[in-house]
Amino acid sequence: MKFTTMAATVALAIGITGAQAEPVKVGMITTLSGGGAGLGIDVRDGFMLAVKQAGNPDLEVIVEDDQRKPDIAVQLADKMVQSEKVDVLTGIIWSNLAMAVVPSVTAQGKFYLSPNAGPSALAGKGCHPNYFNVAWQNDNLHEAAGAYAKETGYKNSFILAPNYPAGKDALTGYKRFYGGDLAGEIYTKLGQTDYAAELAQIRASGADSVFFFLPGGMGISFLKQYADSGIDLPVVGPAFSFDQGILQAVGDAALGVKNTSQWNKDIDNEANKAFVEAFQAEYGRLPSLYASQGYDTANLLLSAMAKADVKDADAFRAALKEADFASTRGDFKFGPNHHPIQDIYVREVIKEGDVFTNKILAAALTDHADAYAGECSM
Amino acid sequence: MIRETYLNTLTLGLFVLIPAWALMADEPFTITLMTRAAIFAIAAIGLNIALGIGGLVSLGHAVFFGIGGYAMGILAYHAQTYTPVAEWPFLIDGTKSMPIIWLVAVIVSSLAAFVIGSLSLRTTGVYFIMITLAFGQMFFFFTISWAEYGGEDGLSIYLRNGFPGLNTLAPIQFYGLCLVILCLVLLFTWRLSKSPFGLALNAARQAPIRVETVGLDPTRLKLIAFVISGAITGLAGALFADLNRFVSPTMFSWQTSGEIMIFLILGGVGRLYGPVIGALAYVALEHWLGGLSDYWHIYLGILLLLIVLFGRGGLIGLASGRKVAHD
Amino acid sequence: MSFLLLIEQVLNGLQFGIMLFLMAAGLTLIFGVMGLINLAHGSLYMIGAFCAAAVAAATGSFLLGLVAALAGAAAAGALVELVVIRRLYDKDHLDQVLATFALILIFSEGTRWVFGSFPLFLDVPDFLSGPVTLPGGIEYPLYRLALIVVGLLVALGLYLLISRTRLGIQIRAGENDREMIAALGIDIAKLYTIVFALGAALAGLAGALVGAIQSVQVGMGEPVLILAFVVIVIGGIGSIKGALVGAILVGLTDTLGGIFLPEALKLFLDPSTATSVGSSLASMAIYILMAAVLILRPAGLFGARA
Amino acid sequence: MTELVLETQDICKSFGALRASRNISIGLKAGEIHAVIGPNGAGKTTLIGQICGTLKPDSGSVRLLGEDVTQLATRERARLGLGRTFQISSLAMEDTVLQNAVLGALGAAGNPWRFWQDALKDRALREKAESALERVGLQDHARTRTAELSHGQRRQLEVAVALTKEPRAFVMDEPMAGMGSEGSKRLTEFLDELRSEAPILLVEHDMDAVFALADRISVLVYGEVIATGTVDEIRSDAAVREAYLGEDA
Repeated sequence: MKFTTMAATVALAIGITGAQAEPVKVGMITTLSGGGAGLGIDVRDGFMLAVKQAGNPDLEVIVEDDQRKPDIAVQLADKMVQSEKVDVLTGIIWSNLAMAVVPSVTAQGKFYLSPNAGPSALAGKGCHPNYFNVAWQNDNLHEAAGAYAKETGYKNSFILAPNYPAGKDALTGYKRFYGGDLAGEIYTKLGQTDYAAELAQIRASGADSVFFFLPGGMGISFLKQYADSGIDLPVVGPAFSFDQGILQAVGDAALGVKNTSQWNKDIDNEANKAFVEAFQAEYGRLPSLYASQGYDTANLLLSAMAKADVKDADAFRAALKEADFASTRGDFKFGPNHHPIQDIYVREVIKEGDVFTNKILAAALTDHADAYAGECSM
Repeated sequence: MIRETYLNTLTLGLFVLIPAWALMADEPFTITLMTRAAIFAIAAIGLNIALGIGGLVSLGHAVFFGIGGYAMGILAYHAQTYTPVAEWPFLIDGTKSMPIIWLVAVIVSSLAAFVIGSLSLRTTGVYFIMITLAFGQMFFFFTISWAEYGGEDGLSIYLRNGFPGLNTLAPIQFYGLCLVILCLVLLFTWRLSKSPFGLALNAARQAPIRVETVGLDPTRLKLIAFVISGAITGLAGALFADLNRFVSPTMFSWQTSGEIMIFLILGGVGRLYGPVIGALAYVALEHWLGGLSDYWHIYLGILLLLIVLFGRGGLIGLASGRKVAHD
Repeated sequence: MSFLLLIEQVLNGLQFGIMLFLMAAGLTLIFGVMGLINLAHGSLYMIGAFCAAAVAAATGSFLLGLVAALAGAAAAGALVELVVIRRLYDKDHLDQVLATFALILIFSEGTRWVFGSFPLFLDVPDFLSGPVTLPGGIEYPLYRLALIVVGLLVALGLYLLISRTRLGIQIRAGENDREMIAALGIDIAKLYTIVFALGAALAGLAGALVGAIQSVQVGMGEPVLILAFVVIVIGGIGSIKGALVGAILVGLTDTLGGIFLPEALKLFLDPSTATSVGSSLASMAIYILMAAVLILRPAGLFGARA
Repeated sequence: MTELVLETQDICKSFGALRASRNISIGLKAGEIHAVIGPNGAGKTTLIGQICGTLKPDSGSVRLLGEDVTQLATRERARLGLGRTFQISSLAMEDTVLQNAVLGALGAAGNPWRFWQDALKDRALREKAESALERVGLQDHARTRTAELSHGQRRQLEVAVALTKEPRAFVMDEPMAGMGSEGSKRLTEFLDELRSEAPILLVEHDMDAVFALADRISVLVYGEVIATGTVDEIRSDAAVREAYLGEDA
């Protein structure tokens, strides 16, 4: 692995020439058991790949499983802060867990780097100087889907999402950039697995396109049933139902579907190529967008460690804010509320040999920031 | 074999010694874990009154745990955002004061227990188990879509609520508070089990027709037991929310009901200290097994199976070699 | 809302209900004969789906996958019965709930350990994919029609099994009078294992059939399990007929409630509030139905014993 | 005619095609023991169920102390003064003998809504319970767990629990069943005294006890009272001999 050695050398060089090396302790709380463990495992593997490549002896990572339960996540956060005395926390996948953990750990003066969840409350009024989101604000991918729908000329979308806060944010985000009429707007049950009734409504609605946000198993079920229903409308959705882990379970039903993502494995830059190659070599599977987010999170942290001592909170915060690392997404910078300003792409699901994956079609939004930055004062 | 009394004393001793050690060794997280155990114990003591003494197998106690939690969440959320809880028929403000929150939690969960109990007690046996489960699911789905209070995301309370004269943010002080409540609840349950009401309820579990024949109404006895039980579990819910500074619909999920039941059965149903020992053991297992393997649920499952199959009377039964709790 | 759409939605509710019946039939049979509450029934559903997905992926044949689901779930059921369940018959409901809850933990994490954390792929077979046009011009997925037919055939098969065969006589004897079984010289232990395996096979079949249009993943069994419990409680525990009626009632309530409640509320509320409140009510609808049935008929619609 | 303490007027009860009670009218006078006898399946348990309130008659009425109690629940009849013992012991088996007796006293006091003081230390309850135990001869077993009592002792405890309420009328369902001859004899003597306190409707298989105790006997066959009368009248009644005593007339 040419890149690995190179990165290690670079890290070593920084370690020698950079600021005095005060060890940094990172606590990762993520979902490693039960339903939804796939996402946490990807984030962890991406993160640890970057840590391994850096070979920085001053970085210590403690990983714990939150079982996707908010109370466990809070308990683990207490443990990380009180017992392990970590400097930085990261790893949470789900918005509700993030809402449970982030405000309290940042209030205690710790840094939190979000590798996945981006609830609007933490981007707007509830923003915090010590909270950095390295993935996206929750609305972002939906906004890109709306922008894509507008650009493609859809005039009458049928939109659906589960009946919970992230679902409502999703439909709001889509509508924010879409601007056309709605043939229907449905909130489904969280965890619903049968969409026959919704499909019948879509068929009868006279829509010209369908937008859906149904993360995890819900999306798999919806896509399979959609393909089988014979409805022939174009579908667009955020990347969550089309990531590498899930696509193989959806199969042919996903082929050709357009989805929006801030990352794909074919984004053309050095860092990304090296990441995709190294990830496959290390774990024997293609990386997902979650893995890329974990990887970027670790590299952001490493870049800040090279510039400042974590005990000097102001300096370290400034170093994080610079986002001086080679992101797998290409250009990456933080907005005033410490959320990403980045390009978001439209991808299409294709089949490479036996493996379902995505290819990038075009950018849907460039240098896109989130809608809540204005409400943030810090 | 250990005498049950010694075992009980030992357990209470652990609730004092472990945190004392943690305080000296500067291990605040151990105190957090012990707080968790104490709160779970209170929740399970609540269930024990309905299940252990009254024989009501409720798979819906998460309802009361959740109501207690949301009582705290909603009141503190409004206090935190300086908005009133209600303006009509009269102005109700939020609060960050624990005693008021507890009072509200107890009252609201008692009311809920009264309504749920009145309806559910028309059924018996498996039907009772299932109708309590159904009420739990209703509350779960309701809170998931209750957008004002965060829906599935739940509510975050940034600072722990206050108690006059204490700094509740210090883990040991909050723990002390929970321990005192645990002891009070234990004392109350102990008195209750020996009281005329406890005597009649105990008989209503074993021989309802007998209670009826002496001129008492077993259904009303069970209903009141269910209300008291719900109130105590609701109080535990409010404390749990304050421990986490967070509430979410997970508190209402049927798995939560199952877990409360597990604390109780792990320790020993119908025994005064059963829920306390069970909760302590569960938190310890969760902590140690969780550290050993990502697949720790397998070990937990096997352990539970062994206890059900071979250890009637829970851990207390195993340790004391006695199957029946009463003497 | 047009009449045709209504018919289509009724079909959807029916199909959902019939899949629930496959789950509920096994549960209610096991309760009726052995008096056992089996929370781990959802795990057998999951095992069926995973067996089907694994075998279908290896052989490319959906039908072989179905066979594997039946065999795998039945084998898992028989194994669990022999090792654990038979020790629970004499215990009270509380112990049964706890022990089978423990089994869920073991099965779920065990499956994740074997198959990993990502969902598995299982698709509708080619000869059943795509929609067909029904009389009246409704376009309806062929696979869902097939599910309705298969479900009804299973219901018929169960009816014949119980009313016409020797095993059926034994099962009925077991439901009515446990002492009579012994008097008839029936090997109770064997009968129980067979009934449990039969219930497990039905759950596995449901898991595989549904897995083709849903997501095959760890934890897929629990939501269905709860619904199946709602079904048998509404129908009356122990009654197969009750399970069928209850399943269709739940299927229709859930499907039609999800559509009509938001529409109905739009008459009083603004559209987005109506959608939101309506879907909240819809997700609570079947539990409200169940509570209502139990309050009016504490032993369910067809329940014999209270 | 003396006022009847307890009576059924023309009660009927059917289970499907089975007519378990056919126009049964029997009465219990103050100070008497009225025995109801009949072969298995004659409808004795159904009759008791209707008198005590676990079953509702299809028609007819039940009167207690002159009041129509047909629509009242078991516990309400109990409060009016109906004391009952069961054929199959239905005591709280895990509890002690004293606890069971205190439960009876508690029912008589009518207020179980006290959650703090110790029931066994409540003087009024305890005295009532202990005196009842003493009367049936169980005072030495007060601390014994009920499950550990012998069959006969459980019968005695059943009677003691009923006594705590100082009832106005007793209904006893086979109190002698399972007792040894010594126990039967003692209980017979006890019931003999008890009748002056409150009359007893006695359903019993033990014919020696019935003939020794009863002032009047009603014979129930196929849900119907075929004869009512004094011991001598019943002994000599041809229909009874044929239907019940199994002798050819």
